Amino acid sequence: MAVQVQTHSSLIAAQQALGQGGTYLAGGTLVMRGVNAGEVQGVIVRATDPELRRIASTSEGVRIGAGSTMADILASRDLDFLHPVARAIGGPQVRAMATVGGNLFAPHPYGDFTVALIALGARAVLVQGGPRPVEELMRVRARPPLVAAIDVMRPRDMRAFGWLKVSRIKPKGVSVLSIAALLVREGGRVRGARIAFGAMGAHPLRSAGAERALEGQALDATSIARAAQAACLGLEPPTDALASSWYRREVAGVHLRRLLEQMA
Amino acid sequence: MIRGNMVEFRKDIFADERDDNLNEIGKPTRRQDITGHVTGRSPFFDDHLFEGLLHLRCVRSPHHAARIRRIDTSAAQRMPGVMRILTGQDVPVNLNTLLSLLDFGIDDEPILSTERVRYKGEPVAAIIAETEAQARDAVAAVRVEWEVLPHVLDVEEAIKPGAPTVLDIYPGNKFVYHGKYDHQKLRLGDVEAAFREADHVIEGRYQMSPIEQAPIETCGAIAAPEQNGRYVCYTSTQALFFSLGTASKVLATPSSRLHFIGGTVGGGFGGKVDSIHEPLAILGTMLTGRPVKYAWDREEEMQVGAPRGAERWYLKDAVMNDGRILGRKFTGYFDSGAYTRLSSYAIIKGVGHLPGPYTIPNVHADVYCVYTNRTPATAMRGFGITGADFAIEAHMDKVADTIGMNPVELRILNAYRDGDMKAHRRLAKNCALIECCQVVAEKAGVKLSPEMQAASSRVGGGGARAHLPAFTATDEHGRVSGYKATNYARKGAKPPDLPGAPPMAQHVSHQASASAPPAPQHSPATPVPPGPPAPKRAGPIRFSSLSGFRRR
Amino acid sequence: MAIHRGRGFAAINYPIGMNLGGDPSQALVHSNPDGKFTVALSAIDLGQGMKSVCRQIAAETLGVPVEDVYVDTADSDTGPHDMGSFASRGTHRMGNAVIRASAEAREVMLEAAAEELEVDPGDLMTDGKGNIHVRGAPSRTITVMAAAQAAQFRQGRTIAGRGIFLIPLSDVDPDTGEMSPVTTFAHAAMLVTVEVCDETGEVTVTDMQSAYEVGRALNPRLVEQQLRGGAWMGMSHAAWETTEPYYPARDHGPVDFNSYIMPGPGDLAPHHISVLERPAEDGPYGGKGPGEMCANPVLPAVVNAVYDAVGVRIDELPVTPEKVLRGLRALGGAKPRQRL
Amino acid sequence: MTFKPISFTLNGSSKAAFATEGQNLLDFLRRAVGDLSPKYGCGQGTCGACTVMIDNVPQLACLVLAESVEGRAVNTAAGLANGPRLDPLQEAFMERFAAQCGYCTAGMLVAARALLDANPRPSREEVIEGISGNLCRCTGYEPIIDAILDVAEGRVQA
Repeated sequence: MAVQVQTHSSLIAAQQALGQGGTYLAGGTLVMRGVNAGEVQGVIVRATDPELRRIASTSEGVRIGAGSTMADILASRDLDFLHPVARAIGGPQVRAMATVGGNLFAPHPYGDFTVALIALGARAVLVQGGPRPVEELMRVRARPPLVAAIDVMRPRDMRAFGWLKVSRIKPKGVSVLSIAALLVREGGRVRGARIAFGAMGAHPLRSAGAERALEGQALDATSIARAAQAACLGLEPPTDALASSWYRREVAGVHLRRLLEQMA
Repeated sequence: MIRGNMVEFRKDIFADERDDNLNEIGKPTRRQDITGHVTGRSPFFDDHLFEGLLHLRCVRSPHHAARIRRIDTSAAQRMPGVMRILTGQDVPVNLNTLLSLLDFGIDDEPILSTERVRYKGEPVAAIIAETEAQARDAVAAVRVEWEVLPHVLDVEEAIKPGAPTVLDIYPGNKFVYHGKYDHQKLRLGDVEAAFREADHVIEGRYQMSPIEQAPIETCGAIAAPEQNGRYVCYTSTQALFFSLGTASKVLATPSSRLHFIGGTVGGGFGGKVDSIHEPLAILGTMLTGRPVKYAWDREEEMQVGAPRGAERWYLKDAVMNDGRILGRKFTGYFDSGAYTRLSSYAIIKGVGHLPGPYTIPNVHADVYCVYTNRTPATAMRGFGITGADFAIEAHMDKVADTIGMNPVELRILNAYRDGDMKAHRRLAKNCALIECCQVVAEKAGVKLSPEMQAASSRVGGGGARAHLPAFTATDEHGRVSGYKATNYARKGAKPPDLPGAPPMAQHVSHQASASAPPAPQHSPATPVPPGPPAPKRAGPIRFSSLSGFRRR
Repeated sequence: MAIHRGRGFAAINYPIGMNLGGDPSQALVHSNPDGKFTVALSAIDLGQGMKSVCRQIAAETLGVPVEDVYVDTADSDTGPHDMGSFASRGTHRMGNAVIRASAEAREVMLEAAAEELEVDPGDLMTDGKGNIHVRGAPSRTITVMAAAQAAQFRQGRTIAGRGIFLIPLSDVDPDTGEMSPVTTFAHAAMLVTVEVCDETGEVTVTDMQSAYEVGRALNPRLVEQQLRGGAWMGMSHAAWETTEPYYPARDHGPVDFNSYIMPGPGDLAPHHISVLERPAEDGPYGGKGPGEMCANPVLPAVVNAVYDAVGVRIDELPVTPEKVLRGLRALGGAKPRQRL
Repeated sequence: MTFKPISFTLNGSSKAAFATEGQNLLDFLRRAVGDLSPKYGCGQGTCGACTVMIDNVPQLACLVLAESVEGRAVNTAAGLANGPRLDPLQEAFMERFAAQCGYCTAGMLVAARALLDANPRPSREEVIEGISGNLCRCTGYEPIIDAILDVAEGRVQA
């Protein structure tokens, strides 16, 4: 079996083509690697729809076309809160290629951008069907839907959003783990804490333990220590070439504490 | 401390041993190849285009150890673009070891395995197809019936009684040295006596990890038919004549029919010595009449390409309170992986290096070349030495810490000096360890005692330090039987007649009667380095354990 | 949290070349009629600068400018036998072969010049700029080009030379290990400064101070390339790389450069290098081989520095944050030594 | 096997060639077009040896579908020099001994050129960031960083 590439000018057409089975090619950083290795076979669908790379402010926040690259994010002033996240993805070439949509379904240890989207409560605009929280998409990764765009709210207070990536290689390396936190404070207390981890599970996920520890609390040494303690509750971090599950578990709380201290 | 990325040339040190007034030597001349590099025009092996180029990829074992019951290539044969499928039966001489070209070690490794596999990734068939993608697809369509066998992955597990045997010719999973011992020995003086005499006995265990050479250019070769029944081979090899000799032997083809071109290589670091790709690329060309490329992709380079093997070292030192090291004992295990490649030789090199750059009167080493079901190991930058040095120098730190001595001073105190007897029973000369230690201490602000500051590699050596110990404790530990020393490790068997004319073997046999050329005469008035002494020609020459040659 | 600083030291020597089958190298040198020389080899340039160093050696020995020499390698139809580029043998073995080949070619060149100048060849010298003149009488001169033309078109001489370098085979005694492994050694010492985080086990290298003794530095920039690049590879071996992260298990073997980790340009530490030159008596112009040994002192220096910083001995490479953290746990926290 | 015709601009010249289905730009440039300056190092997007510019943006040719460059402008290391006049970066790499084996050099130079085109006066940290997608196994990066800074800070002229 070889590959056959179909190029469509609209996402709708691409979606229809995918209905017959096939692989959607976005930035290429994962799919073309698979093609090169002979692991991706059959129909490859791509779309040239200009909407895919549109980044626009809406009443809901910012709508990011799923085909926007990390470089596009870095070029957008509206998305300045996501610049540190986009800058942590790959080197310059990968950032010029890797897309927001592709990042949603990138396997471990990739997907750091999605970690931030989950913490920010972003929603995916699907080509078919209504918007869905990015977090929910993580559960349908085996058969990912075609995503047209991401809606993300700009944090009202920039200090409410924090981001940290731990890598073995500077300045470009894959994650030992990554953390994104959205900690909106009302009257000095954290309301609706959202803390997401990358590389701490099969896919980006939230740390219920850390969120619970912070909910309704002032962000101080005590709550931070509790959150750090609870960071890995219910998580089963993977072992890979970079770090063992044990190590990830040991240091996740340390890094969470450091991030929270910066945000306090 | 001096900071920053500076380089300084300490011309003041050893100045009296140099004439620095030369025309071209010592000048910062630009690289001959630099324009090609910066314009992207330097011709690496893959930068030669051929019409009709075919691509070769291998079917590999998914198991650490298994018997091959059956290889079914029928489905692969029908795949689009597949031109030819090779199995071991297609390889004229399907058994090799690199050092066999120098008669060092038994042929032990199939080019394409037919009966058993001994490591994950071992090739059992090769697909030749029109495109790389087609070759990949056809590889996936080959069906191999495996009978999984027990395996062993750790050097010390591998030499325990009852461990799975990796190679039948080495039943204890240990290479046999000189037909006599299952390890290489080094003995000087009596370490046990030193341990009795010492103020401290300090032990350590050290583990060198397997490492990938990781050149940015992966290993590969392109072969193509040349005129007059010859074959041209563009190659990334680090050793043109190793590769040519290997191809000549494996393909039973005289070297005169092979034209090897290389020399511009995208990094090697030891990983491009093994000559894996050339024979199969040429064989593919012979059988298809078309140019054939065989190169590893990055994943193969990392997992199938031979790494620097793991090494495990046990050290035990006899140390006096004043820092003098009286004795040092080593037990070393090199993980050769599933086949010998170059590991047996690396151990000889490593043993000659012990006990490091120090004058220690009592030295004892047993170093083993161990077979495991891992990817075969091969050379890497510092082959045979890096792991030993890691162990020695980590241990020196432990010694310094134990006796409470400045680690730099410990090195200077024990450093070898001109004229000292070394453990391999040759006198040291041209030493410079002390001076290196002093320069670093000075730069880094490590305070040395006046005595250590005044020490010199040229002073204080020799004399009593030049003498061999009156007594050296030897032993028969690890004695093997059934191997003939005259045939190196070959168990009773007559060496097979090598097909064709392996150029290296041929070359080496010439040297027995060659004399070294006279030292060159030249001016401007530069001292010409003296040539090496001519090989002795008088009388019968005994067996050389390094080469196995006998001269009569 | 605390960051602990530590310094580690190591010193090494390194055998130049090997003793395997005599370890021979050959070279051929010949001149075009215009006095430009080609050196034919089968050595491999892997980046270490084989072509460049042989070019300088040939030019020095021939007594001509380096621009007038070109090194052609490796084509088995034209380049004679060589063992290969490994074991730090290239400069030493091939350099000596090139000296011999060049010296032989020079002799013919001087004979050709002598015939044209009607003097004894023994009275001639080269100025390294393309001229040959009578010793003590610089006005009695002929260009290398004119000598080469005369050799080719009038005298019927071949300005060419052959060279081989071979070290006699060494026996190895099975019982004592007595052997002659090599004829010369290079040397190095290295002091590395690290910072160790006692919460994560992360090690940051902050400084490297080294001294390398390389015999004569035949080209100081090529030497620096090897030392700087090679020491950094040593750093990579020390604290990043392995194909078997869970050795001896073969699980999680890296398959790409994301999982086979090597330090990036953002991990670099300043490295101050001092080069010492004690010429090797049988080295080409005293040169040894700096290419391999430059990495070796770094590995132990790093583990020794980690011990100095936090009291944890990492006896199994590489020094990963995980191993350091496990060591710290076993030790009950950092126990700084600060001995250096 | 199907072939697709691709028309594009390579280093300022119009080109047309056929790509096979699913072929990546690296393979297409090297085998179908004959520009051998981008190198294969991994095919996985992790080494940078195949770096080219597409419409002035540095990308990894091994991960670009060849047919996607239809109508676009591709620039490679082979096009860095203007005739016999080398790019200042090439001069600086020569002067700084910033190449050893030379295999990563072409991709490294394209990445460096892209960096300086976008940011003519980068800091050392920005240079490090700019070449972070390109691996070099020989040099330890320092001479490469120095060479790029030499150009950025005007110490090397073409």
